[in-house]
Amino acid sequence: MGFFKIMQWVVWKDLLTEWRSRETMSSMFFFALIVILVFSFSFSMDQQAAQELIAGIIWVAFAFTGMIGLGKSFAVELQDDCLNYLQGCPGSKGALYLGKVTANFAFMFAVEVILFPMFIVLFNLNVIEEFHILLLIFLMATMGLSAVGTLFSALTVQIRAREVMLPILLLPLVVPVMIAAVEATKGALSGDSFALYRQWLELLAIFDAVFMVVSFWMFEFIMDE
Amino acid sequence: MNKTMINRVIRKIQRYKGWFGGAAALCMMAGLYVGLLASPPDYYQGEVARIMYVHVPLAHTSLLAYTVLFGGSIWYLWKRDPLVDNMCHAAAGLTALFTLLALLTGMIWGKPTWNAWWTWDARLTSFIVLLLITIGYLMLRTFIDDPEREARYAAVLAIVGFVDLPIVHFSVEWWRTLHQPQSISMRGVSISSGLLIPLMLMSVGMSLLFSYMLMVRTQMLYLVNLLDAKKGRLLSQFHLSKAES
Amino acid sequence: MIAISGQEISKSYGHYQVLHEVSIQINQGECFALFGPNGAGKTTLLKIFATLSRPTAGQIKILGRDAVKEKDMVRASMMFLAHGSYLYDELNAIENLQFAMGLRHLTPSLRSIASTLDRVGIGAFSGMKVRNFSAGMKKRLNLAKAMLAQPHVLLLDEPFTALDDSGIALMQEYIVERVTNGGAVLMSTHDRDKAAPLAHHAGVLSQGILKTVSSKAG
Amino acid sequence: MTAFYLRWGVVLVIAMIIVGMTVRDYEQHLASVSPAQILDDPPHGDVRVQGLVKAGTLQGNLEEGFATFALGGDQATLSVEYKGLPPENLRELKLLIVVGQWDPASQVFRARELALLTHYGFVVSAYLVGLLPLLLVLFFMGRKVSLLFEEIKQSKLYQSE
Repeated sequence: MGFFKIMQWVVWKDLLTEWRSRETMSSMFFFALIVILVFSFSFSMDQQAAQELIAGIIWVAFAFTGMIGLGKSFAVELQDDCLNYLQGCPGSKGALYLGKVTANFAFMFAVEVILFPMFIVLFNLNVIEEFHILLLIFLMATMGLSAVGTLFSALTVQIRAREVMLPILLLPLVVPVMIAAVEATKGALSGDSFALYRQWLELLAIFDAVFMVVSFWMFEFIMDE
Repeated sequence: MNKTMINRVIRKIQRYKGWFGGAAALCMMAGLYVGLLASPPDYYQGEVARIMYVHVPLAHTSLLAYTVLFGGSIWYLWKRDPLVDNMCHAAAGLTALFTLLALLTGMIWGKPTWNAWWTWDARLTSFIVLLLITIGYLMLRTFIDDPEREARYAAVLAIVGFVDLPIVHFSVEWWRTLHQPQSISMRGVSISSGLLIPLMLMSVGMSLLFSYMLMVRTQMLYLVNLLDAKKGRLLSQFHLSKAES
Repeated sequence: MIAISGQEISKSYGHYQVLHEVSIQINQGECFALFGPNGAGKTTLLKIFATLSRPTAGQIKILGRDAVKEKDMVRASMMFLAHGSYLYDELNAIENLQFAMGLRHLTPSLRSIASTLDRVGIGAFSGMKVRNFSAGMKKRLNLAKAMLAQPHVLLLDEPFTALDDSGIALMQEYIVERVTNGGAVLMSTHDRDKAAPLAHHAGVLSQGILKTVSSKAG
Repeated sequence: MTAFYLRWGVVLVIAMIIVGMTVRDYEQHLASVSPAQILDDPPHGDVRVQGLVKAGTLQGNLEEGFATFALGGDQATLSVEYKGLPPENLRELKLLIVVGQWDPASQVFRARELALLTHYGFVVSAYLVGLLPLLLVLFFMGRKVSLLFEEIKQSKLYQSE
């Protein structure tokens, strides 16, 4: 029970901090907004081209936005040596990891849900019927990104050049998430039958499961000397 | 005697590594002779197929090198032996080198056979991800000052990357079958026994060469650290004595 | 009973040795003061006792438990107050204490939190974001954490810096209280005047070697 | 250090021998001639002729492995009669190598094998790119290790302890 209590405390602390400062969410949100605008200026798209490209654009925007949130996740703990206190507390570090994953997931998912209507408006998308499937895709892909991302956020926070190293280390590893998310989103947006892109959701599920376990286990070695 | 200060394993390597180097040289020279001179050209690809004798062993060896890195990383996290960490560091550098060379020779082979330097094939993509991971690994190590933490973080990265590679491979395979099922087929060369002998010789030789290089590089990293530390310590003692007087 | 025991602790960064076979033993109800110049390895030693850093060689036992093998038990019985004060800017004093205690599986009542804050002299600011606290106030809040957690073993790194006179008196008072209640305190400081009256033993760490361990009757 | 350079010298010599043998072997067995050379100086035995299959000259039954065509070079054109396995690569306007014998009586080249133009440049560069960096890296690493051992032997760093 102590395990879940600690997880709850970490989530409570991160959400409360975010609620008061709105620092992470607002920077993620505006960054993503700028990315969307730049994309829509860079490609002058008709309806058909939009169908082809939009899934890629969405996930590039979300992945880079996620980097900002993940980068801040442990940078906050570095102020005032809070990380040392977390390390010195009794109990499994896995609880800290799950708490942080939950918080990061919440931030990223919230930003995605706020931003998605903008894509719909700016690129004239038709999503009314597939909305629940899109939501599922967003959930699973964001889960994968935050599972690995939280581990790498902790890994890079105490090194030099951490702002650069986080994307350099993280992006090659999340290639499967990006491929699966883009393909599934493309399928959902173009109104294909679910069976055609079901395999991508399965891939996301495998990735999420594998990396939740591996990261959970590896997090101990990052936090504990 | 100064020799006793050097790690026992490093001294053992110094004594026995020559056998590996010699065996590697023998295997590879025999492989080159058979592959370039004493074997017939491939039926489909002609003489160009001889690139296989250098490309395929390089690719095998880079996977072997990364497996060594993965095993070493687990071993390090378990035993925390700095020498194992030196071995991992060495293996990572060699993984990057072998992967890069495998990619380059693969591109040179791809141009005459498929008329394209590059395709987003599953094998190529997972190799480039492997290259990016090992380069990231080497960069990560240069950005951490505390050697113990450097070793620990690097080990974690290597393990996570190793788990990721098969998933990358499968995801790209699915993605490829969805998009470009025809055009460039990645049909491997049908292996006849005439091709198999030089291929085996070169593969074994390259693996031996890798183990030899791993030994040399581990020694190098260990000795460089050792000398740096001793010099640094003398230097800091010098400064302290100056500051105190 | 022996509260803190470190036997022949060595710590190397790579091949660069920071600590050379340091041995310290502190009984329950005793305070040990560690002096030494900057860069002597005091903080490294404290971090090793706090299980934040592994010794390269040597054995550490806290209340008879091995600090590497039984990390969890050791951590539960110990608290380390370091240079940083481990506080989150956006949370107020009460929330910071709640969070810090929560991670240690403790849930102090709001009343005990309030009385502790009063005791360390920042009761009036308990609802204020820590962002607006001064360094001294943060240090007092950190002391409040130790008061709430009541650890058997207290590790202090430079406890008197950034505190005003009344703060220093408070810290000294708390150390004495901890020690008389059977706790053990290990502190590193370069301020001999403030630490000497409290300490039962004192040692000087220089270039990673512990020299001149002196003790006086408590 | 002398032993180190000596070992590498041996490796270098053997490598040079393999390179030399390879070059000679390819010159002897795989060099091809142009149609003009055949007509000027009719050879005996097997030769390899490189040329372009001229447009509109390809006739015969490819599935049965029989074809006739004109193989054009820079100056001269050769009529070729192919008999062998069904060829995969025989098309008009394609650069090919035909392997067979010149029949001076009928002025026809009797080919029994078709080979693709070999990209020796690709083979050579693949071997160089694949192997040279390995050897260079190994050489410099080995040298460094030898130097480090020397340095440790000479320095008095360790004797105080």
